[in-house]
Amino acid sequence: MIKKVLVANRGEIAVRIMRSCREMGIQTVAVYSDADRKAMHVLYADEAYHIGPSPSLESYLNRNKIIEVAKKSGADAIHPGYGFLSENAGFSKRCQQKGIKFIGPSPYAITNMGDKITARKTMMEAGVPVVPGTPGEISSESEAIKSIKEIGLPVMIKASAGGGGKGMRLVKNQRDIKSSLRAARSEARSAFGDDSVFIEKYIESPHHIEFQILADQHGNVIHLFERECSVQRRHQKIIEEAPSPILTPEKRAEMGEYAVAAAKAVNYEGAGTIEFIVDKDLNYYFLEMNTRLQVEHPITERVVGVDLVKEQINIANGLPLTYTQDELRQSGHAIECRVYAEDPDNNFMPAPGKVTHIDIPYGVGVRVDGYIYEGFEIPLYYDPLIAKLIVWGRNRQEAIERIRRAIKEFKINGVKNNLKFLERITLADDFVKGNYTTHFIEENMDFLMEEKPCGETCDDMVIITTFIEYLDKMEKASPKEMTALKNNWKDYNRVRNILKL
Amino acid sequence: MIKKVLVANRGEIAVRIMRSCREMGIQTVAVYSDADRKAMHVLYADEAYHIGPSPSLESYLNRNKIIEVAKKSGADAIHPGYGFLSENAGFSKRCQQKGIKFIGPSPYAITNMGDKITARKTMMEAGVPVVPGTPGEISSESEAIKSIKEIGLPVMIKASAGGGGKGMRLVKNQRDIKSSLRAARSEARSAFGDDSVFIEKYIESPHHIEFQILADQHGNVIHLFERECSVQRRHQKIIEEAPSPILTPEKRAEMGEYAVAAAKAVNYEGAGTIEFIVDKDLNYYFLEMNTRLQVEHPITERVVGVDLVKEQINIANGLPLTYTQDELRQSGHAIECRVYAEDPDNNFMPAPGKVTHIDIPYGVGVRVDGYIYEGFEIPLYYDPLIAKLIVWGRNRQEAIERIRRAIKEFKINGVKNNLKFLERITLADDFVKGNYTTHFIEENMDFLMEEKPCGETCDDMVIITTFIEYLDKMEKASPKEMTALKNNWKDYNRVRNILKL
Amino acid sequence: MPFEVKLNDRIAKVELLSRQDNKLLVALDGKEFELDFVKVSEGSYSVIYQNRSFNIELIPVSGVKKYLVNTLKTTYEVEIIDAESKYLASRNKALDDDGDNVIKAPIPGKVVKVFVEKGDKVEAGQTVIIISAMKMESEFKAKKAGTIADVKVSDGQTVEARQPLVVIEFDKQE
Amino acid sequence: MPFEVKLNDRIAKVELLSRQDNKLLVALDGKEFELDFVKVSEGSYSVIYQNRSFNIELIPVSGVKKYLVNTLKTTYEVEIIDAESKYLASRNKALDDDGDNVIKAPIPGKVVKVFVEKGDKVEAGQTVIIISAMKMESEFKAKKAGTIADVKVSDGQTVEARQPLVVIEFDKQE
Repeated sequence: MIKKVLVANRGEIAVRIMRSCREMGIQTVAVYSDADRKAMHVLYADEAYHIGPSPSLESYLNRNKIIEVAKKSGADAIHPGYGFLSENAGFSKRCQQKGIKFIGPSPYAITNMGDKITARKTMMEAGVPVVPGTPGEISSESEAIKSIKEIGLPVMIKASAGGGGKGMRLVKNQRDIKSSLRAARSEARSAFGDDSVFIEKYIESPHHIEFQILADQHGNVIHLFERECSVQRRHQKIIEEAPSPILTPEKRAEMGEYAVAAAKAVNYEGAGTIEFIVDKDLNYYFLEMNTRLQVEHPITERVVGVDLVKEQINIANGLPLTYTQDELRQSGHAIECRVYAEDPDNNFMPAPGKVTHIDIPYGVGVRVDGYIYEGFEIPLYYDPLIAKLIVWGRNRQEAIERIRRAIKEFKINGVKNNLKFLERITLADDFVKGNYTTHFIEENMDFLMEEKPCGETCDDMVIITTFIEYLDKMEKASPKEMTALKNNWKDYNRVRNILKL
Repeated sequence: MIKKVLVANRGEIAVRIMRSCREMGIQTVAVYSDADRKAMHVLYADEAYHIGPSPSLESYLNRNKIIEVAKKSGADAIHPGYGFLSENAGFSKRCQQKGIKFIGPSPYAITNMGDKITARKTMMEAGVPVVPGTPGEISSESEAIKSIKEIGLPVMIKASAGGGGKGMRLVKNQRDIKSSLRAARSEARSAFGDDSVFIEKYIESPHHIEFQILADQHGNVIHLFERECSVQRRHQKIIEEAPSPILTPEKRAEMGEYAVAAAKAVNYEGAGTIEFIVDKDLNYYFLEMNTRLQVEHPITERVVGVDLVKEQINIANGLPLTYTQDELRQSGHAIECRVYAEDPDNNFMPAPGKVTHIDIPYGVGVRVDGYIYEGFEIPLYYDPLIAKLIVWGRNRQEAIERIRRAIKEFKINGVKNNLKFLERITLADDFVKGNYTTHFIEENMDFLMEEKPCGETCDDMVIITTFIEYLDKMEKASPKEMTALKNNWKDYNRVRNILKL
Repeated sequence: MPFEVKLNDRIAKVELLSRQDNKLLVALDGKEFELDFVKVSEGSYSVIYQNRSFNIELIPVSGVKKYLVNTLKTTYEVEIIDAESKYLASRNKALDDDGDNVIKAPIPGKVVKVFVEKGDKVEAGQTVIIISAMKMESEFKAKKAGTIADVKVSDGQTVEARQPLVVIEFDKQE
Repeated sequence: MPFEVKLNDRIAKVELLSRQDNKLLVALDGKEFELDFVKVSEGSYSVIYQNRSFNIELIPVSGVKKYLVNTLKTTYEVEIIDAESKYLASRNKALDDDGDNVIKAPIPGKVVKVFVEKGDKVEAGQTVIIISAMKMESEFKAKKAGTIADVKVSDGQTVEARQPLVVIEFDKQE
C-alpha cells in the first residue's frame, strides 16, 4: 500500500491532493522551485525538496530531478496533478522503470490518447462517435482538398501534432480552402516540425461537455456523469457546472456508456475525462481524452459524492473500484468558478503580485480550493489560477444564487483578479437560462464588462471614506496641523446652527 | 412575500441566516449592541441598527427596541436565530400583534413546549413515549416519595419551571430520597419562585438523539432524520454527527414518525427539533422540543441536502413544504465540531480576546460557519462559540478522517480555543468506534487532555525558531550589537573547520 | 478646510466638520452627513449611514492620494486632489497619449501571434498582437486608429516585462 | 554568544553560527543544524530541516522572551533565559504559591454553585466552585489540600473579572 506520495505539482492542486493524502494517513512530499519556497504546498507537506530555478522547465518539468527526489525521500508513488508532467508518457514510463507508482494511466494509454489522430482512430474502432472528418493525417494538398469537399464546409483544419490553437484554421468559404490549408501546414511545420494535418467538420454553436471516468487495474470502468464546460475565453474554461443544463437523461446515459467504452479501448487505469463536443441538436462527438485529474473535478465530487483523489490512490494501490455504476447518481447541482490573478480591464493579462488581504467565502454549500494566503506573492512563472470556488445547490437556480453570494464574500486585495467578471457571468441572461455555447463569453462581452453602479449614496460613502483615510494618513505624517479637526464634536451644534443661519 | 428580514441575533448564526437571505434576494437588517459595532453580522447586513449597551438584557433581549427597529426599517419578518428571543412566546406574540412575521412557531406552540410538564403531557396524549415518571407536577413530599417508589431507583427529580441544571437531583439510594427532594424543592423555590417538581426514571448511559422536523402552515410535517449529540461537557454539546452511529433503520423510522406526531400535537409551524433520550437497548423517550433552529442544524443540511433557513423563510411565507418525506434520505455522514473561545487547561473558562490571526480550513467536504476575523475582538458578554466546523464524508470513517484534517488546518491565534481538545475527541477510541454516551467526555477526560509529543527534532525546531525570532526582535531594538551575527555565511566553512579541530 | 475628491468624472468638495470616536459629521458638496465610521482592519472600513451598512475597502494605488476602492458592488478609482495633483494632471495632459501608442508586455510572456506589419493601417479596437503569459492568452488592441510604426517582436518570441512590442502612430484628430 | 532557551523542562543552549538569506547554521546543545528558515507572516515560520517541513507559530506571551509556540501537533511554552529572567525566576520561586491559593474569576460571570464553606477541609483536585460565563460553566478545583479560609461569594452572585472567590490555606508540606 502507498505510504508516501510525492506530489509533482504546485498551487491549488498540490494542496488539494495533499489534503486527501493526509485524510488517508499518507505522508506527502512537496517539490518546489526557487519562486515557491513560501508556497502553500511546501508548507502543507510533511517533506519538501527544492528542485531548481523558477521556470517550470528547470523545476516542475525536470523529470530526472523529481524521480531522484522520489527515490531519496522513499516515496512509493508520484501524483502528477494536472498540467506539468501529468500527461507525459515518458515520465509515466520512467516512474515504472524506477519502481515508483505513477498515479495515472500507463504510458500506452497516455500515448494513445495524447496524439489526436491515434486517439480518433482508437475511438472510431471502439464505436465512439467522432466529429466527421478524415480518418487520419493527410500530407498532400490535393488529398486535403478532396476531403474537405466530402465533409462539406465549414471545416476545421488541425495540425496532427498540434495544440494551443497553433496550426489550426477554420474554413467557411470555398475560396479560402487553399490559403488556409497552406497557412495551417506552414505553421505546423515551424511549430512542431511536422506539417501533417487532419480535417474535421466544424461544429457551430458547440457545447463542451465532458464525462469523468474511473478505471481500476482489474478492467472495471465506471463513469461519474458529465460536466458542462462551455463557458470559455480563448479556450480557457472559466465556469463549469454539473449536471449540464442541456443534456437529457437518455443522451447522458448514452454518452456515459461511450465514455466507458473509450476508456476500455485503451485499457485505461485511474481517473480520466472524455471530452465531447455537442451541437445544438445534442449530436455529440468524441473530442479528446484527458488522461489525468481535471481542474474542474470538484463539481463531480460534490454532485456524485466521491473524493476523486482518494479513488486515484485506491486504484494505484491495485484495489478494485469501491463503487459500481448503479450506486452512482447526480444529486443537486454544482458550479465552479475559476478565480484568476488577471486584469479583465487590461486584456485579461495575468497579474501576479503580493496578496495583501484575502477573505475566503464560506458557509452553507461552499467549497474553496486555493493556495494563496495573506502576504503570499503569486509568482509570475506559473498558471494564474489562484482559487476555485465551488458551490452546491439543491437545483441549478439555488447553485447560481449561492455562487453569486459567495463571489460577493470573496475578497482578494493586492492582485487584480476576475471576481467581478465572474459575477457578471452569473448574472448574464444566457447563463441564467442555461442557454450558452462556447461562444458565450465572446457574444456577451459587453454585458460582462459592464459595471453596475452602486448608487449615489454609495458613491458619497466612498468619497468620504477615502477622504478620511487620507486625512488620517496625513495626520500620522504631520500630527500637529490636523489635530484641530478632531475632538470638536462639542462644537457640532454650534457649527450646525451657524450653517442654518 | 418576505422582502426584508431583521435578524434578532449576533455571531455565527446571524451571519448564517443572512447568507441564505442574500441568496434569496431578501434584504437583511442587523441589530447590534455596543460591543458588536465591528461584529461580522453588522458588516454583512444591508442595514444595521444600534439597540443598546453590551449586556444581552439591554440589547439582544430588548423586545421593544427590536420591534421598534423592525417597524422603522420596514422589515416584514424577524428571524430570532437560536438563544436570545428564539423561544420567547411573548416575543412571538408581540411580533404577531405588530404585523411582523416571527420566523418560528406560534406563541401557543412555544408555550406548550417551553414548559416541561405541559410538553410531557402533550406528548403522552399524542402517544409519544416519554421517560417513565410522574404524569405532572408534585407539590407534596409524601406524594413525591410514593412516586419514586413506583418508578423505582435511580430517578431524577426536576424542577417543573427549571433549566440549566438548577433544581435537579439524581437519587440513587433509598436513604437519599428525602434530602434530595428537599434540596431540589428549596433550590427551585429560590431560583424560580415555584417549588413544584416532577420525577423521572434516570436513564443510565444515555444517548442524546434528536430529530429535525419541518412543518408548514398547511399541516404538512416532515422529519429530516436524526442528529447524535451525546458528546457533551456539562450539558453543552461539543461534537454532533448525523446519522447516529447507534440507530437502526427500524428505530430511525419509528422515532421519525413520533417526531412528526409530536410536532402535529402542537400545530407546529417552522423548523423544530424533537430531542430523545435513548438507552443502550435503544429504548427511546421524548425529552423536550426545541422550537427553533439548532446550533447543529448544518449536519442535517449536509446529509439531507436542504437549506433549513430557506425552508423556514419559505414556511413563513405561507408556502407549502417543497419536499415530501419520500424524497428525503440521509446520504453519507456529517460531523460538526463546535469551536469555542475557551481554555481547556483552565477549567474550560471562556477566553474572550482579540483574534490576531486566523486560518480557516477549506477544501473537499469542509464547511465552516463562523463570524470572527483577523483583528476582531470577541466580546465577553456572549456565547464563546466562535465557529462551527462541519465536514461530510462518504461514510463515518471518512468524515472522522476529514474532520481531523480540517482541525489541523484550523488556526486561531490570540484567543485560547478548544481545537486541540476537539482533535483529541476525534482520536478517542470510544468516539472512533461510535460507542459513546453523554458520559463520554467525563470518562475520557484523561485521554482528551493528553498532549501527543511532537518528537525531538520538532522540539529542536521550536527552540531554534523561538530563538531566531528573539534575536530578530532584539536586533530591531538595538541594531548595532547584533549585526555582527549576520552576513557571516562566508565564514561558515571556517567555523565548521574550527569546530572540527 | 475643504478638499476635492475625484471619483470617476465627479469632483466633490468634502470637509470634515467634526469627529468624536466613530461619529463623523462631514459636508459633501454642501450636504451634511452624520456617519458611524469604524476601521475594521487595515484599509477596510465599515460605514453606517442612515442605518445602511457599507463595507468599503481602500487599496492605495500610488502614495496616499490615489486609491482603488471596492464596495460590495463596484470598484472605483478615487483620487484626492490638491495643488500638487492638479499640477501633475495638467502636465500629464500635455504629454497626452505617451505610452498609449506603444504596446508593451505587462509581465514576462511569449508572443503567440502578431497580426500587423510595419506600415499597416489599423482601426481603433483592432487586435494587434496576442501575448501568452502564465499560460493565459491576452489580446492587445489599438486604442485609436493609426498606422503601425514599428513591430519589434515576432511570433513565438519570449518577451520581458515592459518590453515594447508594437508602436502605432495614431492618426491626427480633427 | 550562546543563549539558553527553556522548553517545558528542557533548558537548551543555542547559538547562531551563521546566516545568509534563509540558510541558517545553528548550534543546539552542541549539535549543528543547517536549516532553511523563512518567515511566512508575522509570528509564523516555515522551517525545512533535512527536507522535513515544519510550520511553527509563535505567539508572544509577555515581552519578547516568552512565547506560546504551536506546531501542527503540539503547543509549547518557550522562554528565552537571560540574566534578567533568571533573577525574576528566583524571585518568583520565593513567593511560591502566591495567587494559587486564591481562586479568582478570569472573566466576568455568575456563580453557579459554591461547594464549600469557611473552615471546610478540601483535598487536592476537589471542586470548590462552579462559575458560568459566556453561557459556559467552568469548574474550579483546589490545587492542593488545605482548609477554606474564606468564601467571598454566594450562589447566583454576579462576579467581575479577577474578583477573588474563595481563599484556601494550603496544608504545610512535609
